Amino acid sequence: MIALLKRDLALAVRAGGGFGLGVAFFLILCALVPFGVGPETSALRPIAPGILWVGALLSCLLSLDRIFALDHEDGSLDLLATAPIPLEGAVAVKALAHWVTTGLPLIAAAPLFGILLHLPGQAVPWLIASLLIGTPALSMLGAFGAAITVGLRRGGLLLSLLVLPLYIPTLIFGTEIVRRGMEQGSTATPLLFLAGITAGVLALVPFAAAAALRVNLR
Amino acid sequence: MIALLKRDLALAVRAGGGFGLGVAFFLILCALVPFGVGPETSALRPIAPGILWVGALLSCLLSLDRIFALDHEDGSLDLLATAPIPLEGAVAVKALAHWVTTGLPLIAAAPLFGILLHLPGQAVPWLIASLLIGTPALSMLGAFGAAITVGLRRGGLLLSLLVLPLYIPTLIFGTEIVRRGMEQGSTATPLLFLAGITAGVLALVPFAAAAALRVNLR
Amino acid sequence: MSLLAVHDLAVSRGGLRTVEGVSFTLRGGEALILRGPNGIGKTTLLRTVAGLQPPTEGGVEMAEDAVAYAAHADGLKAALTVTENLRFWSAVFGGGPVGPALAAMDLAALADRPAAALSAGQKRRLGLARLMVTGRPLWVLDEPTVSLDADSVARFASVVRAHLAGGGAALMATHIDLGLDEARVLDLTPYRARPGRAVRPAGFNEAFA
Amino acid sequence: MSLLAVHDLAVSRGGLRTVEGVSFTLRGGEALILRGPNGIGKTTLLRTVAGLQPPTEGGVEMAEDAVAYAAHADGLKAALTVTENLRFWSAVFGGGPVGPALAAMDLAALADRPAAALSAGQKRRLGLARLMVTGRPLWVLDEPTVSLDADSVARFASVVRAHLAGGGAALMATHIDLGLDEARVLDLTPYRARPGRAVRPAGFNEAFA
Amino acid sequence: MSIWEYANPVKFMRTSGAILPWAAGAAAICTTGGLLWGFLTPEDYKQGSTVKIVFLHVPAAMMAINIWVMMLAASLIWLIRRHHVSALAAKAAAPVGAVMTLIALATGAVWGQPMWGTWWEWDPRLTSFLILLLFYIGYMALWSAIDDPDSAADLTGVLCLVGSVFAILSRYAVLFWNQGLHQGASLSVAPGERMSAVYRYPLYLTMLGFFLLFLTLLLIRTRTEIRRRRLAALQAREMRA
Amino acid sequence: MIELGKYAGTVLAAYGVSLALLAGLVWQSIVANARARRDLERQEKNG
Ligand code: HEM
Ligand SMILES: Nc1ncnc2c1ncn2[C@@H]1O[C@H](COP(=O)(O)OP(=O)(O)OP(=O)(O)O)[C@@H](O)[C@H]1O
Ligand SMILES: Nc1ncnc2c1ncn2[C@@H]1O[C@H](COP(=O)(O)OP(=O)(O)OP(=O)(O)O)[C@@H](O)[C@H]1O
Ligand SMILES: [Mg+2]
Ligand SMILES: [Mg+2]
Repeated sequence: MIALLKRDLALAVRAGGGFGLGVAFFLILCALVPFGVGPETSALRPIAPGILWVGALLSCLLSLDRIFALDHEDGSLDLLATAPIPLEGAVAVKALAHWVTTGLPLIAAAPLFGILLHLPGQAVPWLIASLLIGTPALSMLGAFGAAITVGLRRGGLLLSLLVLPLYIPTLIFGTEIVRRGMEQGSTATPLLFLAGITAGVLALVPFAAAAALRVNLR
Repeated sequence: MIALLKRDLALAVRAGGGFGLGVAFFLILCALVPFGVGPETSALRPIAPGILWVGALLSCLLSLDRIFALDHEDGSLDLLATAPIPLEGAVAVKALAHWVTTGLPLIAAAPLFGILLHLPGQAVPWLIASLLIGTPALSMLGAFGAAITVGLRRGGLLLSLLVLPLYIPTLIFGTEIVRRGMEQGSTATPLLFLAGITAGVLALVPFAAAAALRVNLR
Repeated sequence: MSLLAVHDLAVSRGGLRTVEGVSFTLRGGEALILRGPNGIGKTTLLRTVAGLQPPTEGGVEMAEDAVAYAAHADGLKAALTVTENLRFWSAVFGGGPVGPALAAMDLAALADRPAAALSAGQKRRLGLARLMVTGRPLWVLDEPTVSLDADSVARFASVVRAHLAGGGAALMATHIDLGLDEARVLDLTPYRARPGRAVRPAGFNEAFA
Repeated sequence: MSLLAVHDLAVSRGGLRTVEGVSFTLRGGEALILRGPNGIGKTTLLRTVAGLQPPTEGGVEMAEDAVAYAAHADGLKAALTVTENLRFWSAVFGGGPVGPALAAMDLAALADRPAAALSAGQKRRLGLARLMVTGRPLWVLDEPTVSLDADSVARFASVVRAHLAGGGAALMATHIDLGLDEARVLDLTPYRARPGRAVRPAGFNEAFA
Repeated sequence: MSIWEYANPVKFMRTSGAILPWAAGAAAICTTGGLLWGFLTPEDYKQGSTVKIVFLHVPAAMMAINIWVMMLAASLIWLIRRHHVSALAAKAAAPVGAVMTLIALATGAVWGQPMWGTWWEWDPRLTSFLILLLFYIGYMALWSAIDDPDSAADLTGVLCLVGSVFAILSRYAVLFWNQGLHQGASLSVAPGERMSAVYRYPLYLTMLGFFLLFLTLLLIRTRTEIRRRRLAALQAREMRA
Repeated sequence: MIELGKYAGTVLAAYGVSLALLAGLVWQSIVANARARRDLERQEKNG
């Protein structure tokens, strides 16, 4: 399984863009919103937590189809399914690789983009904390969606549709943390909920995803 | 060329989701924003034009890769390139088909979603007008991006990266129209600019897109 | 009258020449079969003749809009029926009616079936039927009989014969026997590009080739 | 000791049975070649044996983690080198060293080349080298010699012979001659599923079959 | 002998190899000299010591734009005359331009904190630079995504062309966007003419230094690209043989 | 040492970031060039 993780990371680095493209897309989203809503701090600051979270979520979303589709096309998935590692483990490892290549760079870049949206400084630690806790769930749920749509031609939009509703709880609690952090409020409750969601997702979704994969390999 | 348009429309209807998925994605985005920024009218109203335009733009974006990728995979593009219709014409027709299947439903749905975001009634005609004038440019620029990335495996994220910066002027003038319409201001100037951009794009970009396609068919 | 004249043609793929120095002409009523081992450049040559990529050297002369190209990918839409697929290509090429083409490739019984529900061989037959509705005189075919059974190969040969009899011409690449004894055969093996042969510093960019 | 026992197996694809009533056993040191026309269900049968899809009827008996499957898609990553590709699969299967496998398939000279820069035949050889590092006794191979030239086919045959000599077994589907005269051959044509034959209303779901 | 001779890779390698040490030396001298000189200038009465940032900020901003123009020219030469070296030069220039844009943005942001009290303001000029950065990123991403070098050169060339038009369009759109809402006058940067000579001469020196630095990096990176191309061609040839 | 006054952090940060970026770019260019030269020489010697 460590070999699988290492390979997925190596591929993301070599194939180019594994790390960079998601962040670049995030940057563009953060830059587009002010064009839409206007450049004033008073307009941007209240929506900054929401925009940052939605942006991270969409960047994550757009790279989901890479989780399994490439391995499906070149037959690696067939071989992994016959390998002596449990498919659940493979799913978890691939979600982890996705998180490392997409989630982590997003988290690193988010404070920077927060500046663009005039996010106040005291909210930045909460932004990082909420993303750190929340994005693993995004990757894992995304892996589930990718597993469901892996056989479909151009399943991209369908994948988004399936996965976005699953993202809503994470999004709500994530932005709530940042908003409360911005207003110096108490962040304990949403943090707890967010951590709970992530823990639950990480514990259970690999099984669902592996089951979906098995169906699609048939 | 009419045959091509008819076929593309028929395919969008039959394959399912051509019309619906984009609107569904738009709906989800518009529904996510109140979760992100809070449900108060005072928070939502000023950003409504921007969110609606950004949402329309992203929904448009996610269906772009269908413009050429499927035809490339099954060889239709090779055949179209040897057909007695100019490739520029084929590009324009395919962009038109994309607009009819994606842009038009978005325009029809936008006023409805405007309600979700508390867009005031007097802005709705301007929203529709700006989308009507602006979205054809989005489809055409998208066709250009799709033509550039058509040969690439999983070019989705790259396509977004290339196309989004090209969307900036359209987005700026589009939201400006709606914002001014909302505030009962004069919308003539941005309307004029938007129309100018769309006209220029429709006149010139098909050539660039056809050139890119030819390179990719080589 | 010659439908196609190829002089001293060199083609490249991925920045490297595959074959060079190929010359032939094709008149109405003639068929030419290209042979050669895997990877020698048959597909590349055919795509160049079809105008899908530029020649590296030499020239391809033919009337405009004379060529109909058919390769492995048949340009079929899984969601459309057999007739709809064919009718679309007929409309695009401004070609003939679809009925005779369906009949010639024994597809009449399948006319209303969506292309998704065809077997590989049936799909291939539909792809070949498309040639007949283009109304083009020069057929450029890349391994046309892949996945066809013996009956269909014979049917295909008779369609090509009818096309030649009507003044058309055909240029084909194949590894197997098509049963077209009247066709000339050109083995590409002697034309394999040798790296050293190109006059090196002649052009600006030859340092890469 | 039998490595694989298949009794009265029926497999389906796209909701329709392809072959049914297939039975055979395979002991260590034995090879079985499946033959049959296109579309009869060879690929489906092999995937069932490899455990990638459930049998419709009948059973497949073998030890757990005994099978190594190789099909048209080789599971190679274009961005990784030959050695890296092989080492990855070796690590996943907990198998042996990659050196002998590279040598056996004549890939040593290409060891540091990214898989993207391999020709189709070289890719195929790498896909077959993967079998050797899995350390699995039962090889299930779907058209293993596609796009291999004559030399490589001979090399492949000798690798399979060595595998058999080491107590392994191989189940292969192919259309061409592999030069493995000691292998048994099973023609699937007589087992083609006949729609009427299945006992229809036995289970709830048979109404669709 | 025409200027196009230098578009021959072999000729280019020879000539650039001869120029390179001189360009590198001059770049090192001018850049470090100018920056040191600039660093030693007295404080501005209004901006304090932050005025020293101008010696990084302005040359970087200038080069960020100039490099894009150079890429556009090189792309056009490739598209029209099909000289590989110019396509490779455009490819080689892009990362340099992106870094220059980043420097301009970073120094501007750091500078903005004490001057305007904010790291980032959606001022038209700053916004245009952000957009320029996006174009650089897209351009580089496209290069790295396409395997076939000639197709990559063609497609990135077309993208550079269309992108340039839209970069200019965006600039005007941004001006329009920020006019009705936000008075940018208080934020507008001081014109160079008003700068006193104490700052002007070191500024000129660093500008020259940055240009020479760009030239040096461009030559090195183009040589790298040519070597990579040649290596790929040799490997492909060996593979096919 | 030059006196930077109350803006010392700002100025040093600006210089630090910029010089780091430039140094990274120069370093990457040189390393990539050396590697390309080495690979090419090895290829030309072998092939
Ligand atoms: C991220 C923020 C910033 C960006 C992207 C930016 C960008 C630019 C650009 C594009 C130029 C023009 C260079 C040329 O065309 O020659 C420029 C010049 C200049 N900037 Fe900035 N700037 C930023 C922030 C600042 C700040 C905060 C200040 C100081 C208060 C400042 C002061 C100057 C000065 C003094 C010039 C030179 C004047 C001139 O040549 O016109 N900039 N900047
Ligand atoms: N996209 C590509 N990039 C680089 N090289 C390629 C590419 N496609 C094909 N080639 C190489 O170009 C050469 C010619 O390929 P081509 O497809 O023309 O051969 P062919 O004669 O049609 O072979 P086959 O009999 O297998 O169809 C081959 O050596 C192949 O490896
Ligand atoms: N995805 C699918 N949906 C429905 N039917 C399918 C699908 N894939 C294959 N089939 C059908 O199932 C049958 C068996 O296919 P299979 O691939 O097992 O044949 P095969 O014996 O391996 O043929 P070949 O010699 O061409 O490899 C064929 O008739 C085929 O048309
Ligand atoms: Mg071929
Ligand atoms: Mg098969």
